[in-house]
Amino acid sequence: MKLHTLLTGAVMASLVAAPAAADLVLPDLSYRTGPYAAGGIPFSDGYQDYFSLLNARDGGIGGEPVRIVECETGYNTEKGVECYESTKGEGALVYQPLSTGITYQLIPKAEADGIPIHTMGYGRTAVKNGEVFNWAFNFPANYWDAASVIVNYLKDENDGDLNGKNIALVYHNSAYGKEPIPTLESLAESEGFTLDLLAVDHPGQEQTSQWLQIRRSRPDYVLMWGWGVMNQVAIQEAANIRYPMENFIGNWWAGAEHDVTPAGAGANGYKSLNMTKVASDFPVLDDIKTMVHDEGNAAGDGSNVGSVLYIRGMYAAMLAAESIAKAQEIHGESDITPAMMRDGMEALEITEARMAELGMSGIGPEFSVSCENHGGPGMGVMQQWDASSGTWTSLTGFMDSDTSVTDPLVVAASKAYADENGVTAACL
Amino acid sequence: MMNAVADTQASSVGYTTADGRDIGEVILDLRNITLRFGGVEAIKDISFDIQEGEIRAIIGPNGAGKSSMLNVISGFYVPQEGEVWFRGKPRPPLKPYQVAQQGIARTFQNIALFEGMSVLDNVMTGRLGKMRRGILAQALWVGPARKEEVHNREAVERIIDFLEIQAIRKTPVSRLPYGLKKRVELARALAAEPNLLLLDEPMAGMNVEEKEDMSRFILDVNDEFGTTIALIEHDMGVVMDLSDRVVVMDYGRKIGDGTPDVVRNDQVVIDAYLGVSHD
Amino acid sequence: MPASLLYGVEVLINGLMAGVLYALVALGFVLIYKASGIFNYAQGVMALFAAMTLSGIMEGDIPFSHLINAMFGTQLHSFGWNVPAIAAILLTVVVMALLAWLVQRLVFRHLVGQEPIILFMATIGLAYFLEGIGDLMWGSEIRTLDLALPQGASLAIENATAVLGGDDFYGFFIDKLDVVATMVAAILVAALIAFSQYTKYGRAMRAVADDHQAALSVGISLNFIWVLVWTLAGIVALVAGIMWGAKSGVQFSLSLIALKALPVLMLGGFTSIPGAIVGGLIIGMGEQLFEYTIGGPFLGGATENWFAYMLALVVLIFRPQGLFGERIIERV
Amino acid sequence: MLYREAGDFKTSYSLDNQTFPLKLDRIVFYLTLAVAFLVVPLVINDYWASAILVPFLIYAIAAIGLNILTGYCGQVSLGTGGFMAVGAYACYKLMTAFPDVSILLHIVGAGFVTMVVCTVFGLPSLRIKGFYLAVATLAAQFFLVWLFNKVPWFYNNNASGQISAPERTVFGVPLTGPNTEAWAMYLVCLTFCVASAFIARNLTRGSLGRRWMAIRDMDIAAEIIGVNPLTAKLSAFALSGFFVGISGALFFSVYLGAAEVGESFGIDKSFLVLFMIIIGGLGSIFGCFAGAAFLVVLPVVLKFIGVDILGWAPDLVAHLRLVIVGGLIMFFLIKEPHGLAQLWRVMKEKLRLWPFPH
Repeated sequence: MKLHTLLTGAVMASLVAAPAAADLVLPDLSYRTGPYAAGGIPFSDGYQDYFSLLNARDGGIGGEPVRIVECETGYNTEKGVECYESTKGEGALVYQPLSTGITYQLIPKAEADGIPIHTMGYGRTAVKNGEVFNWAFNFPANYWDAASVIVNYLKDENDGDLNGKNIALVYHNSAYGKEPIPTLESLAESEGFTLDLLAVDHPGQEQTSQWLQIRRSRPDYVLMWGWGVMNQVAIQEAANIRYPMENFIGNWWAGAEHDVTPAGAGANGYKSLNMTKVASDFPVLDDIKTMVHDEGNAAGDGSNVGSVLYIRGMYAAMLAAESIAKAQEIHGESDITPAMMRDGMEALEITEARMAELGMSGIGPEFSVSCENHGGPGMGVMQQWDASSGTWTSLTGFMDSDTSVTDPLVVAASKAYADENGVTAACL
Repeated sequence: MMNAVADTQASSVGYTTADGRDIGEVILDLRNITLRFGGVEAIKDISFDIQEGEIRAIIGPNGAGKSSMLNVISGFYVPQEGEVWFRGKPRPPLKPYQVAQQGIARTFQNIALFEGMSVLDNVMTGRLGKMRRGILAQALWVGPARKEEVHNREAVERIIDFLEIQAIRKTPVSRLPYGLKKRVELARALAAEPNLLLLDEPMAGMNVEEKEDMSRFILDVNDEFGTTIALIEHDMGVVMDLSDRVVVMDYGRKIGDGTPDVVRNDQVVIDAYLGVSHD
Repeated sequence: MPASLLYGVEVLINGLMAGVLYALVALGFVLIYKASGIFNYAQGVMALFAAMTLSGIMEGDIPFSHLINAMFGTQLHSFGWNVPAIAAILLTVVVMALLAWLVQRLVFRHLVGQEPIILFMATIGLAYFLEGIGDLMWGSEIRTLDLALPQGASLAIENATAVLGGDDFYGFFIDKLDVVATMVAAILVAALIAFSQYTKYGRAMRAVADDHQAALSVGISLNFIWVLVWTLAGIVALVAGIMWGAKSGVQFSLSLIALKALPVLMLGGFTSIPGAIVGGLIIGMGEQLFEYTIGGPFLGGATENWFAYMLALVVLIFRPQGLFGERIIERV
Repeated sequence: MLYREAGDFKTSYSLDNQTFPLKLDRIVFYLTLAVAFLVVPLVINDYWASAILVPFLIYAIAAIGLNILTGYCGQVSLGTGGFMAVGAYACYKLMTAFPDVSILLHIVGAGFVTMVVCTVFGLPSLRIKGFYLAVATLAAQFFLVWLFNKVPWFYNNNASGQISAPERTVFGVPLTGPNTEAWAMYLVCLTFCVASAFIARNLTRGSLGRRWMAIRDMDIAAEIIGVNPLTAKLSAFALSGFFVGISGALFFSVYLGAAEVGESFGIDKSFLVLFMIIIGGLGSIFGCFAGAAFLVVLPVVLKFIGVDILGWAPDLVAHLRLVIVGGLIMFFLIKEPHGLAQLWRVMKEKLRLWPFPH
């Protein structure tokens, strides 16, 4: 009978949950359990800590306190849907699903419900086209940008000529891993390099055959689109076959500390793309330590401050906070609705001056969002792992992607989506 | 060849039993059956027949190959040599379920009931050969399927009445005592309305009272439904009382065949049973 | 010799070595199945749990610190000491033995004589339970095992064999970790065999595997034997966890290595230790060779996951009891 | 003595064959149905539909499918996730190839496609038994997932490799796509679920069901009394595939709206559905619902207690949830090895005797 009372309780709770308190609700669909916990934890810590800092330091945004509603998805799509449904009634302003699968489900739902989705460097690449995806954003960059940025970087390395080079792509055998393939294929044609595709099946614990093949064919460069255990194993295997690590480049989901540490010194020199600069001396991090962690309000155990994914989470939070501020400015109201939030995101402008003001100078590129372009500038930074000091160092500034390659792909993909789902492209 | 065989059979075809029942044609004829497992010959060149309406017993010491013989008849074992003739025609090698569809039903030495089902369902499985409604009709439980179910249920209920197991109809068989399980197994075999019923030690492990019940059922089955019965049994008293003709096996060979009286007085049979050495 | 052939040999060798690791996981299954008829779905999670525990002990982490902190508002994280590897391994073995005892005492003792599917189900419950407990005890972040195991290509072998082929052959690649794993597996199997042949408890274990009733009748305590096999399976899990964890770090995915062991079990039979080993080698070799010859060039790669199962399936169709399983005799 | 059977006499065999022989049970059943069809759609909101009821109903269908195969016919399968994927992809291909045909027909069609695939993968069952077969069905699981991922035709060559369900309506009411109302989503799943349970119940109480159970309990004896193991096993695989396919189609088109094969139909799904039928009760239609409810609702309830009432960190609750679900599974098995359905039966038997237990 106890269960019965509990269920009744649940019914009541979900019925009364609808009237939202007068604060800014930001759901955090985190995954601190399951196969990808190692990636989910630092991101979520950074995302939450930044809002906690805003609450502690500025009393929220525009005088309105921020309320984080954390919901554990375990990277599981059904739990993601459950989290979405259980939090959207509280007046959620923007969702950051941090999972390709959950993103794909939420884009149409959120579109119908009128709640913005922000998928920062993951999810459905075509949402860059804001005329088709009115409610979804993926600034500052997407996978196709990433592929193009990496190729541009390699071009720079080779004095602008990749002719006759051989590049291998080791990818997670899933929708996510296959994302860069069309871009790379198109670039291979225009730049004259050859592309080898090596799929790794989930979870990627076992990659002997892929790396033996790389050892045989000795590609000039190996790119990786991996996530979870696949990253650690790939980096270890690359070290095992003594592949030159400086020619091994991961995308931004294959370039965090926990990806390289298990391989120890073998990982030294491994490169990865990032969408933010990584530095442990951003002044904002000191604020977080003193005003959030020392007060006992850290989202996790406080050990992740300054790590790659922590900074990415914090950056995502910053972009959300700036969008909220923009929305408040546009609508002249501090307690904004999801629809206003969307307007704020679409009018977002990030300048170096503002980033410096926020204590994170140079963390990301300067950019602005528009209705036509929900995807931002599509820039990335190349970073390299130094195993002895255990730090990532940025090798470059923010590099451009080749929009002449990626834009047609975005247009084609978003058009296909629009046709399939009967969407008429237009700005709201 | 055909003639020769017919001649040897002719003598016993269509006799009248001591209690006045008329025995008909040969229903099953086993000719020179040899069955080997690896190098071991379980059955060596055995021939005998079973005639319509009779109760035929197969007796012999442990390991004589009696159960193997039944397994050959029900198609579970395929003999390396010899032929099985059924109703005057040589039977091609059939799968056990095809044999069952020809009207041969059986019980097992170690009870082989479906433990996860009730008594009623177990007996109903005996009718499976007679239930032919398609999946669609069954899925929707519409007229024909429902009618078929009820019709077969009636037939099964008659058998349940006949074997006096009405009270345990809905009981899961796993909860039944040994003796009742044997009876349910008989019910399941009878439900198929077989032409030939094979009983593998139907009275093993029973007390005198239960044996008497079972004997009565066997005789009644034979009498009321005219079912031909072949049975294996250890209890000589029961065998001699029940059966019309007896085959005696020992070490895979047939050492005797005939009416109980003949067999009982056969010196070879006596020796085999009493273990008299031939030295 | 042409390079492609030499590389085929290389793939073969590496496949065999991968197979050793599969066999190691499969061994844990076989031990328990043989002695108690339990198909232990939790074997993979046990490997994860053992490796996490080892790493946690070595780094001096306080178990359940997250839970304690949440309940009492404390800030506990670490004892502040480091335990040497050997001591930590021994402590982990003690933990696994304790776990075995608890599992037997609290769960399987109450399920004696149940159908296999129910025992299987209980191990599923156990897998959930252990997964949760492991995370609660040690957290769910990736842990590194610092056991100083050698890793990477063996240069000596590479250089020595490079002469076999032409310019496009670079010598055989053999991972030192795989060599270590193979040796450890060999020692483990030898130890297990010695244990079961020459010690009292080992003989008792074999007796139980042969016939429960008979073993009981000569005064062997079934409960004790079951605790023993669970402990042994725990030790095997620890070794498997260490070997796999050295490659990838200790993390959730370690629990999925059980899936690698299942085709091995099909092939080798659930009851045969030699079967597990040979099965592991065949699967390891088969999937790598298939990927090298057909899967990679013609099917677009990533065929390992299903190929192992398909291979096992095809073998089973011809030998339904597996290569080494006890022959199934049908009786009525 | 509210709940009893005394005085509840049957006068015909077909009455005796009813699913709910007791009048009280029948009343409760029809009341539940009435509430499910008439009341719930009026009060349901997005959260209840998406988080609890729709997944519960869809998993119940999958569990019915697997229970036919495993619980009734005794063939343990770990390929359910793969077969659900077949249903999902078949539904997607049908939806996009024939946009003018009703989505309901597509879902049923997906069931038939899965039926065929499942039957093919059932062929090894004629040789392989027990756990060996269970592991063999994993071959289907891994192969199907690999196939749907590898061959672009299955996802209409789109760049993302994901399939997403376009909007389809029935009588002008959208059943798929983002604009689907909670009640519509719920009703379509409920209808399929009730129909599946109805069909499964009829099949399992009729001659086909007896064939399956005979094979399950003792396959050799079953063959000797006249059950053709080939048709019995394959028919179980076929029907199981039909229901599992329908659940996969609903899972993709109505519930998730978008799916990727590895993530939505991975090996976890196969295990999850198997857990459901074992926890619920093998060989029991009621058990399918009980097991699905246990594994869908319990985590949500635990999360609700932990996070919303006690205010604990979500990750802590997620870990504790595993511990509790695992612990409960073991506890139930020790108390009642035959699943929740049996627990329910025992409770009812006690209730019948109450308050005079002797």
